[in-house]
Amino acid sequence: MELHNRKLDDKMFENIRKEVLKQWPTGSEVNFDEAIEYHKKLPKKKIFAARMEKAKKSGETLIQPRAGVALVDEQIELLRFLEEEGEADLLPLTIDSYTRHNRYEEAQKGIEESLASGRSMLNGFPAVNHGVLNCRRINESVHLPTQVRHGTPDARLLAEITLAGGFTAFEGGGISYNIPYAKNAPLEKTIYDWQYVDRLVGMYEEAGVHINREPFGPLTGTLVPPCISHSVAIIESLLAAEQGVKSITVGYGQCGNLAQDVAAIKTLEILTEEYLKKFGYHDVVVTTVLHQWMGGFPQDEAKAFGVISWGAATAALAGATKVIVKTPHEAMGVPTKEANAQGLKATKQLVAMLADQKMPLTNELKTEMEIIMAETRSIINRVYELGEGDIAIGTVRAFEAGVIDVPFAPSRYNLGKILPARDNNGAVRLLECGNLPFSKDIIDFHKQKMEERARFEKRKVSLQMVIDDIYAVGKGRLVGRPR
Amino acid sequence: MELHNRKLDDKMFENIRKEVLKQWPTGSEVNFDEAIEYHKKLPKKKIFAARMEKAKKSGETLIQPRAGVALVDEQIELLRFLEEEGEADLLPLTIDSYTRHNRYEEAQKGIEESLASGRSMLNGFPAVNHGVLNCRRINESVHLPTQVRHGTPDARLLAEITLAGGFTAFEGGGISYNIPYAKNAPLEKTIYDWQYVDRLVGMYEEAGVHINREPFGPLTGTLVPPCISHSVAIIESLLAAEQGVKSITVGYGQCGNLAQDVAAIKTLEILTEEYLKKFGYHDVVVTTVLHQWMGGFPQDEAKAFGVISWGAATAALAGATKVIVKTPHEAMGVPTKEANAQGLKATKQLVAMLADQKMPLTNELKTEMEIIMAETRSIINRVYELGEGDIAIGTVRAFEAGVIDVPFAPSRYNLGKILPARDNNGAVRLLECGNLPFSKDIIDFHKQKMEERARFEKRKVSLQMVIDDIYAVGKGRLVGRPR
Amino acid sequence: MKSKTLVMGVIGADIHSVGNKILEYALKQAGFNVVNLGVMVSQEEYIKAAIETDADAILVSSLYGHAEIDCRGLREKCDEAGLEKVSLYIGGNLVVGKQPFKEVEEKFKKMGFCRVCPPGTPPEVAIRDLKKDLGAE
Amino acid sequence: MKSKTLVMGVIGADIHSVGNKILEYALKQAGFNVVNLGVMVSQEEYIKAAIETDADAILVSSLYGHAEIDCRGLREKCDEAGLEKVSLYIGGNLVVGKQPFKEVEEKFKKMGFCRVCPPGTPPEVAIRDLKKDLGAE
Ligand code: B12
Ligand code: B12
Repeated sequence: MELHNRKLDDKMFENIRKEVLKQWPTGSEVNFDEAIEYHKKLPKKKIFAARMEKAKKSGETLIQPRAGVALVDEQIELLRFLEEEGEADLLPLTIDSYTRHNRYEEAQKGIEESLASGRSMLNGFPAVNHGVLNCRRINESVHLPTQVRHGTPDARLLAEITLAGGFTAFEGGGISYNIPYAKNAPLEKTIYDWQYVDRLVGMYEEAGVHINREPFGPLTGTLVPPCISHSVAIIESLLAAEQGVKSITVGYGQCGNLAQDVAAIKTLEILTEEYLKKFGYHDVVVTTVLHQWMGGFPQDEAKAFGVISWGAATAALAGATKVIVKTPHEAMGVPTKEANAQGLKATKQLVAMLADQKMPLTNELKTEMEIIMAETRSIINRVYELGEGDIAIGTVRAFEAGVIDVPFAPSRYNLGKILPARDNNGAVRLLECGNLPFSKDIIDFHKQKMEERARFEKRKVSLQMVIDDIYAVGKGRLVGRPR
Repeated sequence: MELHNRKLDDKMFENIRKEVLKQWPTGSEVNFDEAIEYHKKLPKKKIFAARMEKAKKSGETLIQPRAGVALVDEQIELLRFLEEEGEADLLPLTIDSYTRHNRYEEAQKGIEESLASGRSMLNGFPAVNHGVLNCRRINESVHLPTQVRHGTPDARLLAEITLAGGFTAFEGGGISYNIPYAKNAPLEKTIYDWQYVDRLVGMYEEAGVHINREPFGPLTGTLVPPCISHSVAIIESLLAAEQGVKSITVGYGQCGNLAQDVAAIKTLEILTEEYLKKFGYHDVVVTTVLHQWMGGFPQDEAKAFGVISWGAATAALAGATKVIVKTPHEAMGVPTKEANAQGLKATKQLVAMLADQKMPLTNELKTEMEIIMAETRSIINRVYELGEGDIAIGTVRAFEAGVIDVPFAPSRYNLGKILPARDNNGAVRLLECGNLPFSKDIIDFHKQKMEERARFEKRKVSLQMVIDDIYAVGKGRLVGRPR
Repeated sequence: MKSKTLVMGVIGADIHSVGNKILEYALKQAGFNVVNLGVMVSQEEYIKAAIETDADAILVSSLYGHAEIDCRGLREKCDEAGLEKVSLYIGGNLVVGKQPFKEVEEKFKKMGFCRVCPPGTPPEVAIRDLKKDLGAE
Repeated sequence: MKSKTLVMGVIGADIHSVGNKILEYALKQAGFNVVNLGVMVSQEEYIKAAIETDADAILVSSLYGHAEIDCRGLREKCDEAGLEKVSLYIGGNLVVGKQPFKEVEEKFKKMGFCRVCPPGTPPEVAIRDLKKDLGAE
């Protein structure tokens, strides 16, 4: 294997495919041509890419939950509840953590213990173990477009099975499903494995079947500055487009400061489209997703509703194409279906109530947009340089060098040198810029913002601010002020 | 009785007082001098005016519930729960509807039936029937400043009893507790009766005891355009200041469009201060309150949380001094203490999370502020003219003439000619300006806004829009679009 | 067939006027002959209006929670006044607090109301029921 | 008195690294000798590290809900490896879903953990308990 940002050739793909489908017995259920036929018979309203494109055109903000349990019938019951009672616009198939790490034996144990104990012992749906036909059964039991959501560094078999299973959207990417979701997975390997997934999607597209792809925006979900998640989203979009992906949803995890969040969603769309065009991908439809606050939640359910609602309001005011919804159980555990529906309904109320209001382009918003664009461009351009024109190679080198650096990530392929913290208005800035390839102006901007906060709080800029900020939302604040 | 905006003279006041205190046996418990002594011993943190002034200075947004039940011990339990579990900053004593209409016999029946049935049969606390000592018992059982909240056209006895009872704030006014709360009460009479209440507060002030007064901002709670509620708030502030009131909180019921709501809170403070100064009242402290959406709520509790949270966010972004909180039970009935605490906690989470963000002064905001100020000034100035320099007389004539006109009000002293409806962005405009003394520019502005919506909805501007808007929030929208 | 006459109003010390105005509008649109007494209506006022207009039904609204106390004896007083044939409807937020509607319905049916409508009942439903019950149009 | 040694890490296929980093920082600040194995730690890795560093306690974190499956047999394996004296702590979001904590606590105590900490337990509490249990400082 040698990594390049180049369309995988058919023969190589078929060779890998043989291996992949052997990783677990259900792999033998996959038959690409038959799957294409299956997809072509799906009603249009179940096609994720089509629904997203329609929403983008009409300016809607769609709502989507996360949801996965160990067993098939329970998964069906859960999804039907979320579409009926929860008024979801889009559905998920959230995969369990063993499957995410290709530990199918452990997933099997989880299935069996769930059967025995009568409650789900897995934190998601083990789709590989259940296989193609069970996926189709789920798909046929619901009425909405459904996306596979996970966190799998090597998702090749999962993609083969769930796409053959009739799902029309697949989340993840070689960076965004590695750095926050793995400890020892080399980036070369995960990017390469995700080229396979994207190529598979490309093959579906070439056969006339639309599959939506979504890089995972929030990364570690914890004080990730927009320029970092934007850079990853743009790179994964470029990598996907090269393999033939035509429908991409780029994402961002809400940070909590309205101006910064609106600026982030707007620039995410602008920059992704800009870079796709620049590199010659002209027929990719780009849509956006805002994830409601992804960090630590308050344990109190009423307070959690407050956080959820602010995420909903932000998504609507920013004009995101969809919003991923949290639940009042977030701080405690995987939600019941009722709690999940509650999160959806609070969100639905707000996106609908605010549908006719958009945030006007203020100076504050313009400034935020400019800073995010300048930061992101300097990162992407440096990645490109490091890769000597190859964005895949550049990405591996960029992570080594800390040119891209994800805060608090578990991966040892991430430098972990930058330190984010909130400024005095709650926007996420950098207390330590690490090796990010920023101009002096940008570095000074961050420094000045942090000093402004320090003066206000009458304490020194320090790691304690970062820690206070990590706990803050859970304790009912945005900025972690000294007590 | 002849109405003028002039401080009631002491002798007349004492004559009326004798009559008032005879209206119900508990009146005999009132002893003004002893009450002053009692108030002077209250700890500072229980003084409403002081807490509001502190919040104004530090830029906090305080949170306050509504809460009232039939019996004393239950009222104490309720308030303690709201301060501890609900994290309220300010407490209410919400009065029942019989007391509001001086029907103390029926209130007594309600107390007895509540004792018998073991649940509150009244929608509030009948303070007059319970008397001064029971009020003090409540007051002494809580730790926060507590306000009497009601809706009483003739609140003289209620004020005597509850102020002697040690409460430090009293809501209402001769207009705001008549027009939305009564059918047959002449304005001359209610304004006159409220001069008594304000004079009583003035006497407390002269004796060195601070009592906060709050005109009821939201009026009918249903699509009330800011200029109408602002005019009433300003007039009641002027009337109160004349009687010696020194701490006034002016209020506004959230309409749902962020720019309009922020503009409303900002202009409310600016205009009230401006008119108070203009008329020579220089030592009145003006603070503001935003009421979370006061119209019909969604029945679903999760959706109600969405509405509540949006009100909380609006209050914080507008910088209101306090916010009055709704509950997830709103559409169904008087909330349990648990539901009440939930509304508070969702609100607390958001006002604290957004404490460090303010809405920047955008062009959109500036335009909204200018239109509200122009409209309100034209109303107040016309009221002044109609009263030939006397704002009390002017008010009576203004209501007769429809120069002030409250939508959907039950009072026959309200013309009921204006029709409010939402524009295409959800701001409340006038579909029918009635007899409001507006310039052609302002009338055209409203017309144009309504036509813009009509074009978008492909239907004519009509009463159906108003009806659709009244139901909209309950059905999960802000603008009542045709189905 | 002649159009049916309805007397409507909000009972007791209740001033919730918004729903009252909208309900009147919808009932008139639907072809009923409507006598709206507005808010703060006493039992006597309903009865007087029903006699004067030879009404087919009385529609009582109560939003503020005191309906139990306010409506006691209304059916009996109607009967005494010779209004045995007049149907009594009630709707709104009838009791204090969020209570299971089944129990509320029973309570008011026992008090002589023929239809008890839960919080937020839309006019369409009220109109459908009235047409059915009164055999109108 | 010599400072106590703690082995810590997030068990199984769990990658929640934020709390792990913060807990390490807080424990070090509090004077403990901390060996942090990071995320995705297997039972064998904990045991190996505890033997090598002569640890006083092993702090297992599990956020993602699979702790029941991941921790099965850990106490027994420790004992077999001669770590009978090492205390086992566990904290995080231990089961799938929001369940009454009393039940969760019992379940894990039966599995041989001496302290079971509910979701969101702040480092201060962990430190207080550790000092008490280990008789440190
Ligand atoms: C951020 C986050 C993520 C990030 C993690 C990034 C990263 N690499 O760290 C991302 C988005 C990648 C993620 C992924 C997933 N997550 Co997650 N995540 C969270 C979230 C929102 C916050 C966690 C956090 O960082 N908190 C802040 C830190 C400071 O607190 P902490 O982790 O609780 O740790 C503190 C204490 O618990 C204590 N502590 C911890 N361990 C120990 C041990 C001892 C002995 C003691 C004394 C104390 C102690 O000290 C720590 C420091 O103060 C929580 C929900 C929440 N809490 O609000 C869900 C949550 C933990 N995640 C959950 C799940 C299910 C997942 C996923 C499976 C995806 C999914 N289905 O949605 C994947 C798992 C992937 C995997 N293989 O592990 C669930 C677990 C459910 C359950 N137990 O029933 C939670 C609870 C959300 C939910 N309600 O569904 N997640
Ligand atoms: C707006 C409002 C007010 C305004 C009213 C202005 C006015 N003059 O109209 C103000 C702010 C002044 C107000 C005051 C009070 N209110 Co109020 N108010 C509301 C609110 C938010 C909306 C009501 C409304 O206009 N809805 C829109 C209209 C279109 O719907 P509707 O009124 O439900 O009517 C429709 C249907 O119910 C149906 N219908 C009605 N009657 C009938 C009859 C029949 C036969 C049929 C078939 C159908 C039918 O048709 C109508 C048209 O569609 C409700 C809660 C809610 N629903 O969200 C509380 C609510 C009704 N109020 C309540 C209370 C308690 C009060 C106060 C006592 C103050 C307090 N403690 O907070 C005072 C009462 C004063 C008094 N003496 O009556 C409570 C009643 C509690 C209970 N029953 O347990 C409620 C439910 C709020 C709550 N959860 O606490 N209120």
